[in-house]
Amino acid sequence: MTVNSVDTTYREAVREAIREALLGDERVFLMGEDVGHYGGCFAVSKGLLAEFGPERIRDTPLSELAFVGAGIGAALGGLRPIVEIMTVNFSLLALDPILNTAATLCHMSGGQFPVPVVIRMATGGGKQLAAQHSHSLEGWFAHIPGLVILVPATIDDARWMLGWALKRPDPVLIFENQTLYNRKGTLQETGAGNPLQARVRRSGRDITLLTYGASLYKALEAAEQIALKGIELEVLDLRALRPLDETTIMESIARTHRVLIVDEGWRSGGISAELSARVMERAFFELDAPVRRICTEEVPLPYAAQLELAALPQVSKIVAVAEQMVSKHG
Amino acid sequence: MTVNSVDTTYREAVREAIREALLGDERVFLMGEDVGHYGGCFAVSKGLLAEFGPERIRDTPLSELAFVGAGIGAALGGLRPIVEIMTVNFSLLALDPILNTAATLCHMSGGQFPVPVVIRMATGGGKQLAAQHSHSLEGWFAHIPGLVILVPATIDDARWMLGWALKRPDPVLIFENQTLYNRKGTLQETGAGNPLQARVRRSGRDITLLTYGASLYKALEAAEQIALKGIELEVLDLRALRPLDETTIMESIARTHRVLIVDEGWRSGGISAELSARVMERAFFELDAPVRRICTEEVPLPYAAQLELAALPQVSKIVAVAEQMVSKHG
Amino acid sequence: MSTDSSASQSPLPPAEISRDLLRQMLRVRRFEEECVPQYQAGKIRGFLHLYVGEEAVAVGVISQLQLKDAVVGTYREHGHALVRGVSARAIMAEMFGKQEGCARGRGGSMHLFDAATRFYGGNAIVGGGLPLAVGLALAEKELQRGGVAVCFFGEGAVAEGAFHESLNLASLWKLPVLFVCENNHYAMGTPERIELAGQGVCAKAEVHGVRARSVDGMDVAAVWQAAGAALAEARSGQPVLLECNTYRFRAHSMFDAELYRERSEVQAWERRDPVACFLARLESAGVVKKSEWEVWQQEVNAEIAAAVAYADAGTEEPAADLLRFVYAEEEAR
Amino acid sequence: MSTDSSASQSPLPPAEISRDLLRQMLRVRRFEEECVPQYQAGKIRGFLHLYVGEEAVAVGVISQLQLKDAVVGTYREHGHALVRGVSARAIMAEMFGKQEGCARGRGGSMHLFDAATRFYGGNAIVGGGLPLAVGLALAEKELQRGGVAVCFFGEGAVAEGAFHESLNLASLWKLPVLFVCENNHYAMGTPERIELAGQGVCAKAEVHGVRARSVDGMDVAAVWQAAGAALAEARSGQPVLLECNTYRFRAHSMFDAELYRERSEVQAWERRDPVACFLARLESAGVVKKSEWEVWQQEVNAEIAAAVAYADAGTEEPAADLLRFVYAEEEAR
Ligand SMILES: Cc1ncc(C[n+]2csc(CCOP(=O)(O)OP(=O)(O)O)c2C)c(N)n1
Ligand SMILES: Cc1ncc(C[n+]2csc(CCOP(=O)(O)OP(=O)(O)O)c2C)c(N)n1
Ligand SMILES: [Mg+2]
Ligand SMILES: [Mg+2]
Repeated sequence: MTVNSVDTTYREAVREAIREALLGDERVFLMGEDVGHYGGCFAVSKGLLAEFGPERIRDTPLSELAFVGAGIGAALGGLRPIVEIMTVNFSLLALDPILNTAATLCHMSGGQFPVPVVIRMATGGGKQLAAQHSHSLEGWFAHIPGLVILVPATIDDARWMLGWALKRPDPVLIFENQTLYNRKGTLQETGAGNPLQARVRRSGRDITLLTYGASLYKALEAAEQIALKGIELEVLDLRALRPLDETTIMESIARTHRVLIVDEGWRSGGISAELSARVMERAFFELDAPVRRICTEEVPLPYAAQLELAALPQVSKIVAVAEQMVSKHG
Repeated sequence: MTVNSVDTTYREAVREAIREALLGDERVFLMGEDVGHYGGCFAVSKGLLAEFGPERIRDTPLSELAFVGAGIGAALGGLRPIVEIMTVNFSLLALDPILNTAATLCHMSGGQFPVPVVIRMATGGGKQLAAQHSHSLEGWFAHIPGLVILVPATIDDARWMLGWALKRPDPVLIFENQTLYNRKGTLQETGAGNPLQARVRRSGRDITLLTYGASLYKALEAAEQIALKGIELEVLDLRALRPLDETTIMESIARTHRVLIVDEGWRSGGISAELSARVMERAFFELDAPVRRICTEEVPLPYAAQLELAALPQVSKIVAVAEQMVSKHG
Repeated sequence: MSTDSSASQSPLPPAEISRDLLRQMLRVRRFEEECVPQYQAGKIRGFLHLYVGEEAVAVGVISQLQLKDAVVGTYREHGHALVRGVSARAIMAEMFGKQEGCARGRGGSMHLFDAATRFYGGNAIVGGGLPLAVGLALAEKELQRGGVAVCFFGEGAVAEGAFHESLNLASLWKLPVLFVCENNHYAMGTPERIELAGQGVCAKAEVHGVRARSVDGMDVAAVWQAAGAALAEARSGQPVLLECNTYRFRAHSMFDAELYRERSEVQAWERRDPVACFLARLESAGVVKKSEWEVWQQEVNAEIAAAVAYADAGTEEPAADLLRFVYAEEEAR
Repeated sequence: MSTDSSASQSPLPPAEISRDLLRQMLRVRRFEEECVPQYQAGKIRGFLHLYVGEEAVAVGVISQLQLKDAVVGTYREHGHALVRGVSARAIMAEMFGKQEGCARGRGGSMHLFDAATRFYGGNAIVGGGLPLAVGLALAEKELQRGGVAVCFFGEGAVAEGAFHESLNLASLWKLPVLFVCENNHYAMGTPERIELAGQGVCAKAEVHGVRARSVDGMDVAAVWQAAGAALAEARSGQPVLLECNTYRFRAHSMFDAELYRERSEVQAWERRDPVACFLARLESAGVVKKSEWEVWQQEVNAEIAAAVAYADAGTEEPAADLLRFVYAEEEAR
């Protein structure tokens, strides 16, 4: 352990980020369903009500539309709300304020009313929570101009991205994959740098693997396995889905000439599609093989373990596809 | 005028489709805001209340979530609802029932509860209606498994797709571009064939142009202009955005080896991205040039005419890009 | 919220019915209790919400339904499915993720479905069932089948816009729907007083022209009585809301440290256990004998044990079938 | 819905205020009337919703506001912006799509904005302004600035879930917000009776613990009085709803054949024209002289003509600026 590092979990990292924000700026407050008395549905905000009181840690009624809209209004009024939506499936109830208001207001008002709101939500499958609690819609939200979409995969990013988001004048949505909360690790840095920059989490010469969120760990695991066969994956953690960091992506492709995308969202028109299209547009003549995508199967996520496993991207599939990509067109 | 053809408008074609459905099946009814007394916000359902009465032409309160949800329930109960949402921007209020219920229920119930609901809505810009009435989100909806997404561009399709949709056991969303309602033309056919098949609306050897909805006419106009320079565009009308008719698309590409996509939706993660990604996956080695996309600029649509014009795909841009594609890499 | 009630003065239903109400509550109670070890053993996964303490509501209401009626539940719906006639084994197999389950293992605990008994789920979006029920009721009315759509939901759902939009619509269109609010006074860890401002749930229904009545949800006889009357009104095209005051004895789900309520409060409500209290009443009224009750317990235990065995022996749907039913396999009629 | 009213018995505000109320109504009326030829000439495009007949509401309420208060309107908000202090020329230029407009031409008729007067729009999603106003009120409360958030909306919005969710939240959190329902009895072509079941708008607010009062929205004195009282309550942290009964004399928008109402009904309401009636009252009370009124008319005509000239002379934002303001150009503070 180095001097500046702490053993912690992803959950605690998010909590520390919230605490720091609350301590550092009186205008910051957290609101959402069960963030207070219950301690947060994923226990992220446990203890914060006792520490900060009910004005800063606001339990909301079950009214996603109104409390997201109120978060936007509060931001306009000068507060710095952190709005928590339990899971991304429930955020559909609040899409009107998110798209029709938060994402449009600054532009529509000719720059007069930027909306500095931060909206956090859990996302992703893998816990057998079935078709109304498991989807990964962060890539879908990335379609919307006016929003910034962050997808912290590491403990460091869970810890530091929030502070950055709160300083932005624009609406920032932060998606926390629910399988990451228990993840243990060491908090190493004192900042996330620029969250809009993708990071090379593993270097490799053969294939650029683009991913984010919980899939990062599957990608890294696959990279270890396939390295034994002499194939080296360069694993990029996108960190932000809007805007996309094309520079880092294209630099990597210039080295590897092959691209594999791993995305827990559905395939059609997901972020995987956009990444593929950008590569087409910016690096077509660099490519030695067509871009491949491994996404969640296009199905509402089923409960049964074997079906859910089959639906989600898995390490074995990443290994298999990566191998094909190199052998076929190497 | 041939024997089986009638001069009409897109609006009247939709109305006739609804009338036919109401006449042919007692279980069919239309519901939505102002479909009755007002005659429909785009005058589509004008006269239908007088003809069919308030049980078949149901004016709903301003409650998008509830009446879309009720449409789903009514479909489960054995009716065949045509639910009208005034414009796609308001459909965000009903995304929860559309995604979390309509799109998931059949699968989640192990096939017991298919949802034969049809949801129609107006979409698209170009009428200076600004950022809460002008977006094109049909490609975004196409992300969702469990839905069928139809985008009738022609009077024939406006006339015939609805009947097909009502016979489907699945939720079908029909997007009518609002600039098309006044379009005049001749109703030629007695059926739409299979709406899930893309149609070649103009043959050409040089570039496959993929488009749908109102952009079809811009594409055809551009094709005429550029034909004068000896460049022949093959214009495909996708007709359905989910599922995509890959067969027809790939067949065309096998002839032209170049692809240009024109989409009134936003670019990032829109249907244009998916089309590009599919071409990457299925026809990479066929391509003589990278796929290009012309989409709406990534901005909430502004009111001012010159800004809206600049934001939307235009004929001149299609011509310019098509020319570049052929000259650069021909 | 008070645990007091004068409701044990509710008239007893006829003996055969009273016996059945008790027996059904016992089935639900035992089924729920059995879920705990199955969850701990890792057989049941995902979210699991138990109905212990609230049995009188599902039993009292559903016992009044006709076969043609439609039922819409929440994610806390094992009891509803069971009383409605979905077999214990089909429910348990569903929760074990087996294809013998009532949703082929695709739904799990929160998404039980059964076309045969018109059980439309199993909905894990709070308030999500309300508009569905309105639509189902519209179909009953338009197709003149005489059925009622019954929708269960918690008091938490009353804060959702879906509640108000749905009740307004049902009232405008005079639909045969019975809204059953299972008011257990908490939405996860959020007590009613910080969830709902102003007047109570009944007033919130009445303002939309939906008749509403509050009933002691710990007393199955009272619920049964009130549901019967409410269903008659609903069947005639007057939407009705029944608020059943009840309490959940267990945690919200298996992930809940119960930081938000005192043990003493739980204990006060436990003294009003709907099963134990109704048993005592029927015993003292001579409607049920101790010996019978013991036999029932054995029978129910056997039913649940058989359900577990069936679920255990169930098979996994092959992964190759994953994409089935994303779209319907048969044409619509 | 009745056109009757005993409201002309409302006490007159002090003379200077009464004169100002009348003058403001005249400005709104003339502004709206001028929009019609400008629309017909193709200078104004898109949707255009006129406020003719409803002037007393915006004028009565907004005249009671303080500078620090925040205002949220609908797509029928020219009048609100004007009375709030946004200049006629900035509004007209906006509708002409010019960068001198109050939203640089990006918003148009339905999306007027002005940071200087805390005018937060201009919202074309029915009910969309309600949660915004709740959030603005929360900011007032937490930052202890003493302002109130005022939100205008039609009775159609009362059917949206957003209405109920927002009022519940405002009431739970005791927020300084004034909800102003402009009940003109139609939502586009949908009469109130097929939009809202059960009790009226006030009852629908009170059920959430929001105090509510109904007022004759054709009588600016009555609105002014009621708004003053309501704002005092709201400022103390008690959310209030004011229902103003009014009528739109014109079509819903420029695309409306008005199939849904009788000409005679419109005429009956026109006899209660808020401008003409208040003028008559002030004349007979000796508060305004005919000659003054004529001067005002000339002044207002000149103001509007100048606004049109300004808008005409305005410039188009270059297309190269299209992508500006999708994200904020300055860092947040
Ligand atoms: C729209 C939505 N928001 C949040 C949740 C998470 N959630 C699940 S149950 C629950 C509490 C619901 O309380 P109530 O309606 O009173 O029902 P109870 O659990 O008490 O039976 C919450 C917040 C959800 N499932 N759906
Ligand atoms: C969410 C939503 N649904 C539908 C519409 C279309 N629409 C615009 S105005 C209107 C009527 C609103 O009526 P009301 O709230 O009474 O206001 P009024 O126009 O009478 O002032 C409708 C249906 C919309 N803009 N937003
Ligand atoms: Mg509850
Ligand atoms: Mg109205």
